Amino acid sequence: MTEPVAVIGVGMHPWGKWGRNFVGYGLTAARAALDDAGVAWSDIDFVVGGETVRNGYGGYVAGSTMARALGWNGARVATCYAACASGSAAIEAARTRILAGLCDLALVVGADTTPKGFLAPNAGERWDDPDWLRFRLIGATNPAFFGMYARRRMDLYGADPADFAMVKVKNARHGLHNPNARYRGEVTAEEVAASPVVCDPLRLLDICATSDGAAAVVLSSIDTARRLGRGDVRIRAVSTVTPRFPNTALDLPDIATDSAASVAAPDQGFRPSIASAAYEEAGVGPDDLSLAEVYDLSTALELDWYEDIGLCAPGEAEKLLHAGDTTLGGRIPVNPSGGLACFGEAVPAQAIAQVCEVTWQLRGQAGARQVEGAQVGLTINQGLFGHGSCVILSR
Amino acid sequence: MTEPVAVIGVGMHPWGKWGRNFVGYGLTAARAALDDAGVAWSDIDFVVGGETVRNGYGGYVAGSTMARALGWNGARVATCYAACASGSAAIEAARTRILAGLCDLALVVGADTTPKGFLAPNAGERWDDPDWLRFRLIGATNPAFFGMYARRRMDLYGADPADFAMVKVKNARHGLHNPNARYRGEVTAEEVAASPVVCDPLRLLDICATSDGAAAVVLSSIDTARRLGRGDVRIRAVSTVTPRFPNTALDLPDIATDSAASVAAPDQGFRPSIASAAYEEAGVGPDDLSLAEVYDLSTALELDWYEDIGLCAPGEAEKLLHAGDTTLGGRIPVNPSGGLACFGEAVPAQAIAQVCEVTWQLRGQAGARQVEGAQVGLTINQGLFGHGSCVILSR
Amino acid sequence: MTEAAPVIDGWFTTDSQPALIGRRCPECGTYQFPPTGEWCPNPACLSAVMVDTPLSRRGRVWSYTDAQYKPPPPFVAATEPFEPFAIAAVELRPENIVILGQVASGYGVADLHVGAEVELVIEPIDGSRALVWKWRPCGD
Amino acid sequence: MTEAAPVIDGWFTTDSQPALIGRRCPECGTYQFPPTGEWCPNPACLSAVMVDTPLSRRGRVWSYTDAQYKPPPPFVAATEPFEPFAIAAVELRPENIVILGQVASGYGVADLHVGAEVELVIEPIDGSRALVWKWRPCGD
Ligand SMILES: [Zn+2]
Ligand SMILES: [Zn+2]
Repeated sequence: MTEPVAVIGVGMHPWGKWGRNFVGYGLTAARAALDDAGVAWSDIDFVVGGETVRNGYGGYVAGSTMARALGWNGARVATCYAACASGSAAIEAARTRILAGLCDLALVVGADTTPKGFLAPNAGERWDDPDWLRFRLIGATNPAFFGMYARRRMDLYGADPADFAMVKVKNARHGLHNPNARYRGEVTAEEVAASPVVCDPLRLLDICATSDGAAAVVLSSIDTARRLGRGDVRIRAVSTVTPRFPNTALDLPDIATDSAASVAAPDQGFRPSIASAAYEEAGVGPDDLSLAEVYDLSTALELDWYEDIGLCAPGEAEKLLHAGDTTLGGRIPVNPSGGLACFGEAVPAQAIAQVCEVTWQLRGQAGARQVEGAQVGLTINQGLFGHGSCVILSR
Repeated sequence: MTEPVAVIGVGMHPWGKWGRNFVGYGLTAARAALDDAGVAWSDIDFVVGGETVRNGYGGYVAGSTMARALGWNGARVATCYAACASGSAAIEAARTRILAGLCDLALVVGADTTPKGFLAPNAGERWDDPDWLRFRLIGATNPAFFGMYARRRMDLYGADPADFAMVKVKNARHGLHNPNARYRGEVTAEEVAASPVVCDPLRLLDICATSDGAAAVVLSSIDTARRLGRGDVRIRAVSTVTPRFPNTALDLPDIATDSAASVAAPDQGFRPSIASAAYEEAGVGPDDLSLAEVYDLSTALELDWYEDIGLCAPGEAEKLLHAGDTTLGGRIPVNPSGGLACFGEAVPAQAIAQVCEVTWQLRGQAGARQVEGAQVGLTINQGLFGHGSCVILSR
Repeated sequence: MTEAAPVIDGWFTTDSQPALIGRRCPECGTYQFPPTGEWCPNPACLSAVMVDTPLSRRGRVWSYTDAQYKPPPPFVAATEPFEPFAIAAVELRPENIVILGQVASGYGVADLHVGAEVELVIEPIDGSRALVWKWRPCGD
Repeated sequence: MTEAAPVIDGWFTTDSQPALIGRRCPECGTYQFPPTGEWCPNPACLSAVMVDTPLSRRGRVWSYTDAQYKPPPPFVAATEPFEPFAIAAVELRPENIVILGQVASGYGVADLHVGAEVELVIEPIDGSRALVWKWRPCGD
């Protein structure tokens, strides 16, 4: 088990399409987190940015862009990129620096603007770029991969599109009272079924949108948090693992998997290994969870995560869903925030936003979406090119 | 003072224009560093990549790209971007993780390919990107900034272009016997003076080229290094500081400085503050240095660094140079590797390459360019948008 | 008019029995596709040599989907207006590798299921003369 | 033919006494250029409001250089073949800020020295009708 660090402040800019620059979103979130922590920006000695690759050079150096926008204070700086795992990579940079004794107060910020429609590669011709090639050679968008994962649930486990729709209905209901969510309205199973197919078997309402948004956290050592009277919420584990060879599940954005001709696939696939590493570091297991925030890029993918984080055996996720276990009030609510279904994705902000939600839940500040008596929460997702992302927090 | 970590392995791919992919360069460097350390890739539990923003998505996730190319081994991963400071940001991520007790053996890799000519923004129109705007509105290339810094030395300190040429002559001589250098040949002051002006007062031979190249290091705790019989070279400090407001020196790539109308400029400017933070962390000072590797993006800039790392007072760098103090055999050789003058710049690799050189020097393995009895070495540079980069190593 | 040619060099053959070109490690037997890596991807193997080898022309569907909306550039649509196409990820034996591709023209998701057998074919990638590999259901 | 207009909105005026448009913090008096930030850049100041304000039209050269080779895109050259131009970084008072710009046409590095006085002028940025600010030596 690893020594914990404290989450002493959290903040967001609401998700949506507000027409602002990503720096403005990030600043709002950062100042909110600093206010929540009750610390001054000038006391921050490490600032980490989750990088965005869609906002010019300022996005490539998101950490220093935020430091400058807040006003240069001489802090150490870092910028982390790990695709959809960038936020937890940034959190891990801050946690590590605190555990190393090199940092007293760290600010972690992720902010993004995203164009409407499919996420696409940056401009230019790049015949050696795997992410560019999958569009050029095959036309395989992100939802195409989600569609393939969903189809496997159907053909292997007998899942039905109505099961997927039920995830959307649940998450939409969860997000109704989340002031930071972009979409706040009930969605019916009929509405999901009536929305157009994007990538069979997934329909428009099965797939999360892209959004502008920002989230920030302030981290400190447990000692510092106690001194500030803010030692309630702790990060117990951060998992940023990569796959083990051979990785035999086709992962976004790859055109091919590893070959298992010479070495047998590991007992545990990549996605379950992400959570395993975190459980081991935190010294807890799936049964200890009060809630989980998982990356519902698609409705069907949320079901995959139930199994990958050990809430049930493979093929049993639909059962868990139908039993209401993962609904607010159930045994283990999943995505009480409303998830990506209600937020839409803002790449470097989302994993940080997951940690914000768990923090509010553990503090009992989640209002109408509060999970009663929440003690332990897990966030999980996966970034392109083998980036694990899992954070376990507890009171 | 901060606990040291050990550099147990170093490796490079020679700089140049070899027509390979950046992944290939990085693999060569990584395998060389692993061999040098005598550890297997499968024993590495943290891999960090210095990001390149000019090589497609694979470059954005350089850490995982290298992990995959070496063969997925389940290691934790990170990718750091900090412009020209990316390499030291990556080293800092590894050092921090070791100091936090979360990592036993870390591999740090930086690799790049760069187009011929001026470094330019990626394709696209971005009217809110400061790096794009300086090209669009003013045509201010990187050498234009180097030219302005050089001109200040002339108008304020009475420096002469012949002084700048002398830096080139010195570094070319240093690099003669460096097998990883791209340019290995004597250069005369007359040749520098006969080369065309690029950005007044700097001539073509005053300005470093861009190159392909790669460098890698393997880091561990001191205990692990001792166990492996490789505890000789230690990282005593890494400085990744940002400026303090107001930063009144015009820094690449900005169109304007901070305003000092309401708050006076700090006593120490940004560049000297980078070294100060490292000296403080290491518990050493300029007088303790046996050698320094500084970023000679231009010949004149090397002279600025003499002052910024405290080898002499402002305005005295030319005197130090003329006295031969910074030449091999002198009091404090600067750029015994030959520097960027002989390498050309490969952005995410260069700061790691600086650490490789200091490691070879401290081990006494630098051959014909060996600094006799080297005990302490410093590497320094600065990345766009306020990224300090300084590493202090000792035997 | 130029002759039809692969949209990308060295990834597949275009003869009467077309095949993807993978690489195989002479030391440990690991396969690799696309054939772009320089070293063996098996972390326990230090081989710096990979040898080009044609991959199995038939395989079984690992999963599949389709594109009902036009993907963004650099995708180039074969027709205007855009016509949806299917995509399949196919598991090859003995390579034990899953490879993505479009499904051959004229076939859609209704022609597929996880485990269905498919065969590699070469077809134009878009309105141009460029060729690409696709997976054609064998109709088992 | 469209009327000449600034190449970028809101960064400078184009009247007979043209000036750069900066921002000033009403709380602490810090200036900012370009006028694109949303908050005061003074880390000790929490003002979320910055007010547009014209900056001093004259200043003194902090440093200068020129471009003897054509910069890469997105730079657009004014002439073909390319003609070198000079660049100056100019310190304004009382703003205590240094701002970069091209040097006005017809002037080069020989007309400049650190500390020389210059004045802001508006000139075409390239072959188009777009305008940009430049620094013109006052010939002190
Ligand atoms: Zn092999
Ligand atoms: Zn202010």
